[in-house]
Amino acid sequence: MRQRFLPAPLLSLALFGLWLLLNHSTSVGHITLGALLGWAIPLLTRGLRPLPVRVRRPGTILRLALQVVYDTSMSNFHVVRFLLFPRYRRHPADFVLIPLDLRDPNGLAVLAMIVCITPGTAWAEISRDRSMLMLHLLEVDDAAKIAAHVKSAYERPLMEIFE
Amino acid sequence: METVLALAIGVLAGSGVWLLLRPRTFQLIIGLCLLSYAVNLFIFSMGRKGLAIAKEPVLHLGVPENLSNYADPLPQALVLTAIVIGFAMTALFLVVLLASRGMAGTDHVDGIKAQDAQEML
Amino acid sequence: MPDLWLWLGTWMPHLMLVPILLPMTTGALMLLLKEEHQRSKIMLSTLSLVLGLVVAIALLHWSSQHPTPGVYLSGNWAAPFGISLVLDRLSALMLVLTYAIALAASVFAMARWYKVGVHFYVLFQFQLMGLAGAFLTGDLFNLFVFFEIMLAASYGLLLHGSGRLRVQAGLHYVAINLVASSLLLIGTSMLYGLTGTLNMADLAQQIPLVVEADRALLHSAAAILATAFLIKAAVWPVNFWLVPGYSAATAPVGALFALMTKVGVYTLLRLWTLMFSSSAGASALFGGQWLMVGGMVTMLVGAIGMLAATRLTYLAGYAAITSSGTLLAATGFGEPALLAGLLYYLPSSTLAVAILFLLADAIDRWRTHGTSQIDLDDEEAPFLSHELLVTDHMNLDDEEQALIGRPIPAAAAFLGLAFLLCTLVVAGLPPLSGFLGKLAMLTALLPLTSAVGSPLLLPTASTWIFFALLIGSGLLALIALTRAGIRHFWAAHERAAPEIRLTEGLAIAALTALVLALTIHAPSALHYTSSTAADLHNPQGYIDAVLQARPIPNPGAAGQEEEAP
Amino acid sequence: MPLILLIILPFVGSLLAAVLPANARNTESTLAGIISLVCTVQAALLFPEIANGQVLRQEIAWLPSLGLDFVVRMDGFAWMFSMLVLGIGTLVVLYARYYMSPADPVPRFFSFLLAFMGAMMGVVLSGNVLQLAFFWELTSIFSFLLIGYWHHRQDARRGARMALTVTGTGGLCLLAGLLMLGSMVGSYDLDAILQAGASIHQHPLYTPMLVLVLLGALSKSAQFPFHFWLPHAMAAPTPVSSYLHSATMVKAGVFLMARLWPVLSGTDEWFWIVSSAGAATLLLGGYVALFQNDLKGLLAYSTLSHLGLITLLLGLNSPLAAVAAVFHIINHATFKASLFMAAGIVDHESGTRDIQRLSGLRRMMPMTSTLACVASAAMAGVPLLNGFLSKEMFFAETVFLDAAPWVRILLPLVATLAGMFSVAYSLRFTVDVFFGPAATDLPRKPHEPAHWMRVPVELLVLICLVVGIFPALAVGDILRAAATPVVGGVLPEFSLAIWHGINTPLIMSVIALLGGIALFGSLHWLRSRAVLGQRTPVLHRFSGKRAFENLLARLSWLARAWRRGLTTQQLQWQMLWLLLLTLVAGALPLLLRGMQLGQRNDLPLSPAFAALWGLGALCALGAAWQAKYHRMAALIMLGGAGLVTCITFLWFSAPDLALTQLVVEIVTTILILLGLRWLPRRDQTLAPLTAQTNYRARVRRIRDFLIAVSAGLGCAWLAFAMMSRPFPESTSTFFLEKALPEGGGTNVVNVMLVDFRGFDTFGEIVVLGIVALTIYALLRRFRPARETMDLPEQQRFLAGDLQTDLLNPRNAQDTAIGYLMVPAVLVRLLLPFATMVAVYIFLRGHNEPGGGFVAGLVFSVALLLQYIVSGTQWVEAHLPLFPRRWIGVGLLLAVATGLGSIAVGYPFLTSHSFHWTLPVLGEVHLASATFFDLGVFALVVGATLLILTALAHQSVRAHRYHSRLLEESVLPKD
Amino acid sequence: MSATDFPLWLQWLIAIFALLGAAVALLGSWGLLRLKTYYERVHAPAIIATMGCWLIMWASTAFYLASDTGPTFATLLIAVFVAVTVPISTIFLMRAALFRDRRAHRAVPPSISSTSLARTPPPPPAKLS
Amino acid sequence: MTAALSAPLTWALPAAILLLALAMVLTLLRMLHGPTAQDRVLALDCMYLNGMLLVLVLAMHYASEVYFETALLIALFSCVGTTAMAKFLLRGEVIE
Repeated sequence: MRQRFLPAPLLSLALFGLWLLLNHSTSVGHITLGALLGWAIPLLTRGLRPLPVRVRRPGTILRLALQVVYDTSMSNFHVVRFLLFPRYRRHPADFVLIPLDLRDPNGLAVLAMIVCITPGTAWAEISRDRSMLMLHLLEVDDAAKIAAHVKSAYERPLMEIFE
Repeated sequence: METVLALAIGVLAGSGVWLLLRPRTFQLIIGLCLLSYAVNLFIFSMGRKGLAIAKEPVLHLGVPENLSNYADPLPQALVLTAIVIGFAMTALFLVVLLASRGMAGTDHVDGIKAQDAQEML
Repeated sequence: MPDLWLWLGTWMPHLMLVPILLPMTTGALMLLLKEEHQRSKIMLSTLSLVLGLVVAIALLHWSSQHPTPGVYLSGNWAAPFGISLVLDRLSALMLVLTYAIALAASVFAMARWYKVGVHFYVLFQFQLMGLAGAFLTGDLFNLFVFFEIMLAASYGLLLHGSGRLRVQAGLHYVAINLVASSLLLIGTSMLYGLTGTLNMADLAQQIPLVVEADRALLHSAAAILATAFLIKAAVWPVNFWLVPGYSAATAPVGALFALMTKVGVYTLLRLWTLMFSSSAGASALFGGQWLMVGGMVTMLVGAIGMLAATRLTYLAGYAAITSSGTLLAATGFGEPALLAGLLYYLPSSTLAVAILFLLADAIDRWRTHGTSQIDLDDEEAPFLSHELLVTDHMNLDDEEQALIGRPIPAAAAFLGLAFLLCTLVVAGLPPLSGFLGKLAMLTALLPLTSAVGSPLLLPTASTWIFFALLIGSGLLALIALTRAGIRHFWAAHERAAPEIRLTEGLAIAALTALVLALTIHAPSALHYTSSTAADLHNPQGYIDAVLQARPIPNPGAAGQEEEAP
Repeated sequence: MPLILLIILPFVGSLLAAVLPANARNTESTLAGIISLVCTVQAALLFPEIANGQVLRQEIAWLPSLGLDFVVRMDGFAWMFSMLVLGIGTLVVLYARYYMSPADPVPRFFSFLLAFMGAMMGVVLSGNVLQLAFFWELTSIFSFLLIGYWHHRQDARRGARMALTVTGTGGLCLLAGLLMLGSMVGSYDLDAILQAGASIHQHPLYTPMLVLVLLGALSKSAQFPFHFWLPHAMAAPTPVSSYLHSATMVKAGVFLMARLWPVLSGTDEWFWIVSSAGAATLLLGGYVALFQNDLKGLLAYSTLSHLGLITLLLGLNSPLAAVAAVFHIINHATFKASLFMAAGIVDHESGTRDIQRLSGLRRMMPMTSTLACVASAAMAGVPLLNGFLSKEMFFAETVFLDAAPWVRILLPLVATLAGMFSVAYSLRFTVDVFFGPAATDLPRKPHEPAHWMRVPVELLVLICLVVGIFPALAVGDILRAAATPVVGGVLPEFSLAIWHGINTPLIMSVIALLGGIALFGSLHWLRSRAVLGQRTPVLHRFSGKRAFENLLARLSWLARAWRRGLTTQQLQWQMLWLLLLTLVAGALPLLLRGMQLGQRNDLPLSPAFAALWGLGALCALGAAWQAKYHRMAALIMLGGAGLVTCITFLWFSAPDLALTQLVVEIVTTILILLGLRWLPRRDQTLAPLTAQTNYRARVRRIRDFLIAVSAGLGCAWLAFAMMSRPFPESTSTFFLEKALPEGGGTNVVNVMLVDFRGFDTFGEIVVLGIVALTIYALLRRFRPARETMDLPEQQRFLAGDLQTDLLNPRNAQDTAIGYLMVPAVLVRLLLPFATMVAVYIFLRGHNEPGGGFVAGLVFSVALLLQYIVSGTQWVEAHLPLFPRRWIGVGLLLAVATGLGSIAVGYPFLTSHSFHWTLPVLGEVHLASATFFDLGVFALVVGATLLILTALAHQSVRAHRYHSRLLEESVLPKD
Repeated sequence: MSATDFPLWLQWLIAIFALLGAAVALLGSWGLLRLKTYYERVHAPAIIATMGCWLIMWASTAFYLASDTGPTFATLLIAVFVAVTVPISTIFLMRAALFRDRRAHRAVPPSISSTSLARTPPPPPAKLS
Repeated sequence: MTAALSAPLTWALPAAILLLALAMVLTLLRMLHGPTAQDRVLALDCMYLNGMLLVLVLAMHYASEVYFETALLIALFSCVGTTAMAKFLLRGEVIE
């Protein structure tokens, strides 16, 4: 029943928030309209979103978010420094292979987002069976360390959240 | 500012015209796109009181509704229509171009084989 | 019947919307029908066209009864702020012509042509909407929009049925017209920039007021705008797209296209008489001589093209060019009497060219027994080999051919008569309207001097050239058309009777009847066109009607519902 | 009976005849006979009034604005001609009844014949010169149709065409001339013109007018040098020849000259043109007639000769000569018509018209022979026959002419020589055909024709005799009545006696007779020695027909050559012309009136903006430069230019434009990319440029570059000139003021789109819909080039390690796999958000930048992203969209909104706002424009999706094709 | 409330944020231009999408909050959207670059998917949880 | 100088705009230079990002609240063009 009438509550909530943000208004009319749209749009586009999303452990989410913010900021500084002072480059750029245990597409998508918004790291390729991830890094000192960091800092929380 | 915009229109139009005179259909369609940018900017520049900065024609309470406070909305409406029609025509031309390419086997505008045409330049 | 017109007249001015909205609604409705429902689509389309024709005639009737044009303020905004539709005699005339040709072409298409692609009738309806809109609108930019509707639909119709020739011709046609549209936009926007208005009537008022320093720009804008319209009116040297394009189109589409060049002429006529009328101050009659020269060169090129053409559709295409050149040149003179003749000549030549397109289809099918494609090699000149081969001696009975006539099958006779009629109209020979139209223009060129011995105003050189071209182009057309006619109807006697479907015959017959009606009712038609010409020559009536039209006043807050006009 | 009936009745008969069944020979001829007889009798009954010198006149206002009133006017001359037309017409109808075969489709014949009669009557009775020209051309047309009656014969077709071309051309010249004449006189009315008299000789336009009128008259009467069409017109059935080409139509030319004689004649131009043409024809026709072997050919040339005689008479500028001309018109019509009919009888009964084969017919058909002999004697000018009288008058005129001495000597000589020819060919007609041994090898055995077929001949011959013997009694009054109007009122003294005593003309007659007999004898002798061939000595080299056909052929070739030169089918040239024309049109007024720039202060230059446009310009130039080989690069740079344009719109306060430009830009990019798949890769196999083509290429490029530069400069200059000018007051303030109170929105641009200028938007969405439908229709029949039909290069025959995770979504149930997995998740998440944004943009449109159009595109782009990532099939399986219905619904919604205002009494598209106060939600504000915008939204979504998915579906087709190839294992292995 | 009426500290804050963001964007673009290989260049825009974007976003949020109109927190949405869309384009671009380099036999790592899987023609429909 | 210090926004924002415009020019250079197609696409992507930031700063500079939607749409859709182009490079067709 819930599946049929409210296919994606999280999405609906997000859309509702989006609506209020866009209109920067909390009037009754907007709340009603936002709720209505937040309910209707997922329903109408349901056909194109076949993957159910289940999210658990809000605490982990928060932790992960903080971790991401921290990592992103650090790598930003690294990249800026790298660009400003190219002479002080310490390591060459290279591809890094990371074996994966995470299989959930949503989790992988979040991982991709994290990797991609982190400067100096780019998602290069994922194997077809999702068992292996290839990243490209601007500076690679120790591939194993990087792999371990990705697995511990990102993959594990993600597995907790999505699986 | 006006000079820059005028020059910009000129460059866009010139590039478009150059491409219009080329023999390949793809050059033609890019040329038409560039030309339509030029034309859109040209129409846009015809507004009352010329170009206006930070005078969007979105009314604010208490600001007198005249042309010294708001940009001329009419050319904007015209450009909007022109953009849409230009888009439609680009799409149509593209498909005609593809069909011509499919039927004639070449992407020359006259549908002749490249080897026959000395003018594939 | 008069009751019907009266009754319809009570619906003015809303009636003016019908020629635009009716085809559009019909087209939209047809889109909602499934593709299998061809029959109902045809029914719907025909019904709508018949209704449209009735309304167009009612509008014609209305406008012939009313000295001032009808004005419709769309959105209830007074001119020059909103977009106004204006129905004067000229637009009413064009509307009737449009709907008549469209109805015939659509009936003709019922027999076979609609099947060669999808959405034929939908596009047809939209084309009609564009045409009607272009004739009715009183706003320059809105004119552009309706031109685009018309062109977009014409692209679709031209490409209807696909095939290499159509696509190739379509590519050129689209490319040229896209550039023309850009020019149209540039010209329109410059005019707006200089006068601050887009309403044609208001433009007419503003143009004399343009400051002297801006007049060069104004003229430049007008010239660019005119170039865009001249491209559509197929003036030389920007008319090369026309013949391949029109002849590649399917027959009913070709017939409808016969009208399209006239839209260019109409627009030029409308804008030029409004903007650069003799009361336009320093800009009075701007560019008239260019129109004249361009028109005359076009006439010549069209006539030469007719003479050189071997395919009937090419013949028809060049005939369209000639007629459009004639009209342009006549426009350029700016004489009311000439204008009256021109306006009478316009529908008849358009109808003739439309019939020619339809006939060409029937004849080509006859010639090839409806099987193979037409031999499209235009580079050879078959007529030189067997009909025009120079022979030396003359003896009347060498061939010993039977001196017994061959009966002509009814269908062939029908086609032949229709062809003869087209020949007469295009060449301007009596007794049909083509002759009367040309005569009207000729007499206008050489007006009667009041009395013998009165000081004479000798006509100018351009008058003479136009005079000679009017007659000479008719002659060349006569040579070309008789050659084609003899080749198709007389020389080829072994063939079986042509197969014409009832609807095809009906379409041709209807248009033919229209030409005949135009001839028979020449006095009233000419009366109508000369009052049209007088109106065009004196645009103040038009301007006043548009600018003095008042929107319906706001009744104020009425109960729960507040209505903003 | 009103005179006009004389014109109308034949036309009515023609229409009736046309609808009768094909085999109704008797009915047809009866109908035609009755009509012509009735007309004849009616006309004849008018004689008393005419003889009194009355001019009968009826006016029917027809086209007064053109000066084309329908004036039927009958004076003596017209009466005489009407009698000829109608009387001989009656006889010809009778004759034709028997002449035409039962198998002939006679309705056509009689219909055209009657119509011709009507047209001819129209010419004769016209009281208005334009009306005359009108009927004049009609006679040409019906003559054309009648000559081409046996259209299966090539000679008939050619003869018809030649006749029409020559006389039609002449008719057009005549029209021009008559227009000029009318303009000179101030009226097209014949009476007015005739009254103007000789006064117009002084008019500067007299000579051109005269030449034009004479071109018409001379070509119609087959006068030299236009004579050649007439013999070829003999391909017509004999009744037609005898009617049109001897008695009536060819007489129209001389009729006209006689008609306008009072006005036009009397000048040297007239004398020289008319009489020399006449004299030349007179001699030429006679001479050529001598050598004809075809009966009708002989008669045709003799007709020429006699017409030449009449013309010569009219050209002599003497009233008496004019009278003689009128008299000869009558006489010639009678004897020549009878001769043609006799020849037709011979042809009909014996099966041939070849004089060399015919002989001794006197025995088989004595009556016909006698009649033919009498008629040809009249033609030869034997005394006691009518031909003699008019010939005598002619001879007399040539002798008593008042002209230059050499003319006075030459003219009688010419006349006598022509008389000799006339006698000789008349003898040839009679002696060779009817006398001598009976022919044996004729196709048919000749015998006398049916009695009624001979009756017309008998009647005509009778007239010849009567006129010849009792001239004054028989035709005196008629001639007097007929000639008076021709000479302009005062008839000169003339006597219609057989015997005037022995005078010069008589001597000339005798010489002509004797000389003619001698000439005939010698020719006969030569012919029997086979010295003479089939061709006319000397003159066969100058074939008018050949010249004519050469001329037409040359004209056609010339036209083709000109067309090649004057037109082009190459798009590049067309573009070149177009741009040049535009440049000239745009620049010329500026150059003529001087270019001035305005004084308006510049906005302060922002370096960032300059940098931005440096970038934009580079992008544009780069796109222009790369579009030939690096399409992708060009497309990318186009995107750059688009982005800069978008930012420019924003910079100059046009957020709506920026939004639209941005989204359109994105859709266009996808669109062109979709198309790129079907374009060929860069063609490496181009033939290398030779030195010559290289040079030409460089010239072309330089030329194009110059045009491009001037176009660019022109645009820039115009834009700058416009921007720097002070602007006049405009309508815009109105929009700003009214947008909120009456339009109900604060975003003036949007209010303008949906309200002030809603009609534009209305049209614009229709354009979009049309284009989408067109694209859909065109792609249904899309046939990609063969090499592109295969899979794209990226998907073909690759090593496995390249493919690995690259999957075609077509082959997967859920397309979120392989490299697409992560993007698919994100893109699918994006859809609801983008939809929400679309709704937001849609709803705020009236007050803030946005609106239905942008919202529609946003929604479409979000959907397209799904297509890109998940493939066509998956998307359409999971979310069926019916784009055409969206289009239809969108249009209907827009129309319905517009019409809604009509329902409440306001014009189309008047916007209304509704305000409700609801319990919890407070005030709800709804404008009818929103519904309109909703229509726009639906249409945009439908159209965009239709366009792009129709293109995308081609890929599916290609894959299907590819897998079919795989199945059939015909895929080339390489 | 117009921008010049803002408290000075706020103005400085906004100015610094905006300038820094713009500088980062310039630096990233500079990197895009300067770096040697494509794979290095890919990283340069990332700082624009993160640092540049966030800095300018905070600047404008502060600006709108202070001027009391406009989108205020809605500007956050931009950063969110960028975060969602950047991976999409990056993943596609990287994959395309790898593909093209491998085809051109340039020195890039081989595919990490098993090649045997790739050779089997249409793969079995992958059913996801 | 005091004016500049007392109203830093008056010069800082134009400076930021200039920097962003220059950044766009740099991306253009990469776009022109190539050398590979993916470089150009990447440059276009980057140009869009810079353009978006430019719009945001421009909005502050002119104190406009209506530029935001444009930036929002760029953020939302800049990936579309890039994705389509990348997909074209990768698969030879945009929509399979």
